[in-house]
Amino acid sequence: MTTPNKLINDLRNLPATVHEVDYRQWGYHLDVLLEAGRVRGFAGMLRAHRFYLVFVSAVHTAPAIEIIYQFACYSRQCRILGRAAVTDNGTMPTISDIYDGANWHERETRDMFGVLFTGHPYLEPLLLPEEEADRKPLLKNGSAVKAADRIRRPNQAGIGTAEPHQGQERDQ
Amino acid sequence: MGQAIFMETVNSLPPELIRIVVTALVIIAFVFLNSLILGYLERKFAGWFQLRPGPMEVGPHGIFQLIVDGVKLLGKQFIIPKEANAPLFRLAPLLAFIPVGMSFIVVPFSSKLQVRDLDVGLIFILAIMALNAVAILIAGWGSNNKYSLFGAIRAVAQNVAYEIPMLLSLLSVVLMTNTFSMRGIVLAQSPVWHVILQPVAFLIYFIAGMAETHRAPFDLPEAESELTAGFHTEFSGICFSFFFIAEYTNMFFVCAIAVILFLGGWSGPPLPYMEYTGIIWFLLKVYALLFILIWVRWSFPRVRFDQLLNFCWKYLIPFSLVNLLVTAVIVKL
Amino acid sequence: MTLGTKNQDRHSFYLNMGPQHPSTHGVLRVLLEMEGEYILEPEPVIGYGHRMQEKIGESLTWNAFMPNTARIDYLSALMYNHGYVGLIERMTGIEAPRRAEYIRVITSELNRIASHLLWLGAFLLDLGAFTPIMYTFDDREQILDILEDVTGSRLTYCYYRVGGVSRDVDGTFVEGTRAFIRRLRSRFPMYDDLVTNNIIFIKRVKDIAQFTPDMAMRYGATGPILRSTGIGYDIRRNEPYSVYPEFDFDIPVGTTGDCMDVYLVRVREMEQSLRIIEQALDSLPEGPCMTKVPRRLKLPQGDASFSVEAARGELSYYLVSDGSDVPYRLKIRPPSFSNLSLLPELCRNMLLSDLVMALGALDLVIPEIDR
Amino acid sequence: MGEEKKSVLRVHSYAELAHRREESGGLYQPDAAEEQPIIRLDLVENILNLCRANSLWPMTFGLACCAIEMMCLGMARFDMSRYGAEVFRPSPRQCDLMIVAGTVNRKMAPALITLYEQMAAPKWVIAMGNCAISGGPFAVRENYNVVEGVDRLIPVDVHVPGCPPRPEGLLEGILKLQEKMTGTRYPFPQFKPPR
Repeated sequence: MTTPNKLINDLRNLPATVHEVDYRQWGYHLDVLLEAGRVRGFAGMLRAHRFYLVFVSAVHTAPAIEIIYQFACYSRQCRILGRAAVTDNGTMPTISDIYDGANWHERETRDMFGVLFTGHPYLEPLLLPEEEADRKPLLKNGSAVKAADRIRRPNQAGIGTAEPHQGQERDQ
Repeated sequence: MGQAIFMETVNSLPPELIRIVVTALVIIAFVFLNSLILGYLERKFAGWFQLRPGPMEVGPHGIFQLIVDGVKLLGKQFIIPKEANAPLFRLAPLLAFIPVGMSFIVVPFSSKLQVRDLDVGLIFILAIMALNAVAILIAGWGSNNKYSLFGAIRAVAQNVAYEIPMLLSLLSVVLMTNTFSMRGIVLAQSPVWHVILQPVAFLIYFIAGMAETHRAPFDLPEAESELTAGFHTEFSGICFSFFFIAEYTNMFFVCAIAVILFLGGWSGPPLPYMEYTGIIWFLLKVYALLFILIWVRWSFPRVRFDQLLNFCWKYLIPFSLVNLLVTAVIVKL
Repeated sequence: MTLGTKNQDRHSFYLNMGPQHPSTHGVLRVLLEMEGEYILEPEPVIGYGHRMQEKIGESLTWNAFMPNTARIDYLSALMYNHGYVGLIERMTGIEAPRRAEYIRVITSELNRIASHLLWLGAFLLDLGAFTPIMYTFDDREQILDILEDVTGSRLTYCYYRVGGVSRDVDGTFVEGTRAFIRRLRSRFPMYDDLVTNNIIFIKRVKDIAQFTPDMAMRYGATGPILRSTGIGYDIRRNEPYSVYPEFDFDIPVGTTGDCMDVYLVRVREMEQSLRIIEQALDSLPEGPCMTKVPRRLKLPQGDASFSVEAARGELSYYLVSDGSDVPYRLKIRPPSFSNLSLLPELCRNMLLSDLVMALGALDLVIPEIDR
Repeated sequence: MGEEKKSVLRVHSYAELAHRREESGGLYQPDAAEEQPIIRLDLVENILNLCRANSLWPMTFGLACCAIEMMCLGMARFDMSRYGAEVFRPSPRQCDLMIVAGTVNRKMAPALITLYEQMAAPKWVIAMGNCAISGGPFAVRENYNVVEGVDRLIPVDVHVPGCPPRPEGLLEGILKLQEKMTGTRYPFPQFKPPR
């Protein structure tokens, strides 16, 4: 079992920007900002740390759609939120070969936001009827799209310097 | 005047023909009546097993429920799917329905109430009952529906497998009585019923009979949760009810054979005109067995297909063979 | 019969199961590539119950979305309520009074039992046993009576509020719940006799559809499915919310992860839920059941997550807020979505009858999967 | 679903049909020949209607929340079987009554129409719950997927409002349907189950 500190170090070496978050207010422990190219490494690392995939989804912000990954762990209390903006041509590398469960989540995200996951084995519509697969219902239009800094915690930049939290570990 | 001519015509007919017509009418009436009663009892008993009243509002305690259902089914549209094989699709319900009436010919309801006492009565009735599998196969194949075909294949495999222990267990009774005639078998058990001499054969026969009529826990050909409605998925209206009537009549036969071969047929405490009123004991015994069939159906889950066949080939057939062997040895001694 | 195009040499064909089929529990469609009665490749096709819950969630104010949460998974509606109010309370820092938290726990656990009872009946119905569902529904109706008294509805409750619950419970509720606990406890031996020890039942579910811990991790499976494999992961214990840490209860786990274990885990979970309810009733604190909440409550800017243990596994809400009272994005992570996605791997080369068992063991609620 | 599977299962044609129907807001028009009997005999017709009204076999067809309440109606406490309506048939061919219990969305609509057309005439439809009546809580401005009312797809005989309606509500709907079929209102059951 790895300690939280080791996990954070591993994440920072990906490289990724890791913020620690107050669990009592926001409901998760680590906020990980990634580049699109690092997502597969991120998922592979968490797989090695024995995390399971809670969901993959997206948020439509300016300038680019952000893909959200949430992971949690069966053996201790740790919830990790990864976020990565899609590349300029609206694609994202798939993690469905690392976490099989991501397969459906990515298909759903493609339905709802039109994000293409490169390398996905079967990127067919999941929830929407096939003939309406290009509807992308969760995309916001026009002025409704907010910039990424409008939907972040205002003091997020400062969180990263907080003490590494102890006592979150719970033994089974 | 007209009456006289009518009587004359009737008198000029061969008496055998009149006999045939009358028995045919009585048998057909009995087939329908039996299905109505059984259908009603099944729904009512199911209700009572399940802490509810069951049919209640159509007539007192819902006794007209099945008549109403039957009339409604008569008035329904009969759909032949576009892709189905129309001649086979029409043939299947009739093929299921007509032979079951024929089996009544050899059933001895009472010592005088029997249409024909064939020497091979038992073989005749089993042969006719086996036709049901053909009807189901045709229904499944002709529907051109994958669920129907699954149901049909299951039904045939199941019937072929369960015919064997059924016949073997009945054979051990035949060994003891030295006759295939239904009447002869009943008469042979005047001191003691065969169920006491042949309990294993009776059990095997009853289980196999349950499978033969596709009743739960062996209702795989029409397993709702797997195959929607199995082989009769595509049948609507009156053709669907033909399958139901055939099923209920087959149930009646399975129990009737059990009563004739093992439970002493019409014999019972003497009543006035016993040659005719023996039918009361006969029907009472049959319906008691039918109640057990219904009881089992509403109490047990369904078995899986390989378990069903394994049970037959690995347990029922060896046991019935051993039973037959033991019977043969004892009879010879 | 039409032959499939894949696996031509194996004479496979496609069988379309659903969207209307008795054993798919609603509008799931499973496309099966089969050879005889063996399934080569099952492919679930979902979306027949898609009701745009996420879109509605980001177009209504957070308060107006509350009734919709009950309609995502109508069988564990109170737990969906719980997750949503928990999320808003967590973000805004509002704390519900202790009495309200106790009431939430009691009603949530009652709802969990109701959901498991329905599952028990439906699972046995899939097996071809027609009668048990009537008995389980009979017990379930008792719960619905109790809950209807306090919440006002039978199925789609909207009882929890941010800062408490909408209506206080009274002595009738406490008495009724206690009577129900006694009744259900007396019914368990009957279920054991009729179901657990039934030889056909055991033969049908033993060693069928084995879940493994590794599979669960790869697919993100949670709930009784996961616990049947021996991992005692329960959000109530691992990420405690509400007042669950104050109660003494076990997390029932299985060993092999087959359908029998799933069945046993669910049945034992009902017993544990009864224990929780009993403790909560014993120590139900006095006081108000609602705190003051400002009429127009804005959510702070940022994103938050809240997970609860619903009847089928981990339910996770994830909300992104831009500082107004309308969520910017609301992601609902239903447990069955991930649980169902492991069906293809679980059911490869399996008999059709066993697929029905596996689907039953997953305990699917399709509108929850499709949202 | 891949292209080859689509061609095998012929899924396209109905979807287009359903969406055209929904957009035009028009009803399903049955064939004239299907509805009109060749001979009309009033007495026979009345007897038939009486029998049909007392033997409504519903389809096992649940879409969402309302399906649970529909199941409750079949269960021991409310027991639909008193009216002979407990025979839930899984195959549409053998049903008389389709209870649309829940939300119909654009993906489900073609399947719903197929099911309705597979039912043998005479057939009836009960729209159960607000979703089936008008889209209910999903008839919002942003609606992109829910069909707002199942009567845009198939003709509906009785609407039972509620979200979801109580089992008694659905029972009343069935009694209303019987009233519609026979012209007489059946009294509420006299039989009191023992408690």
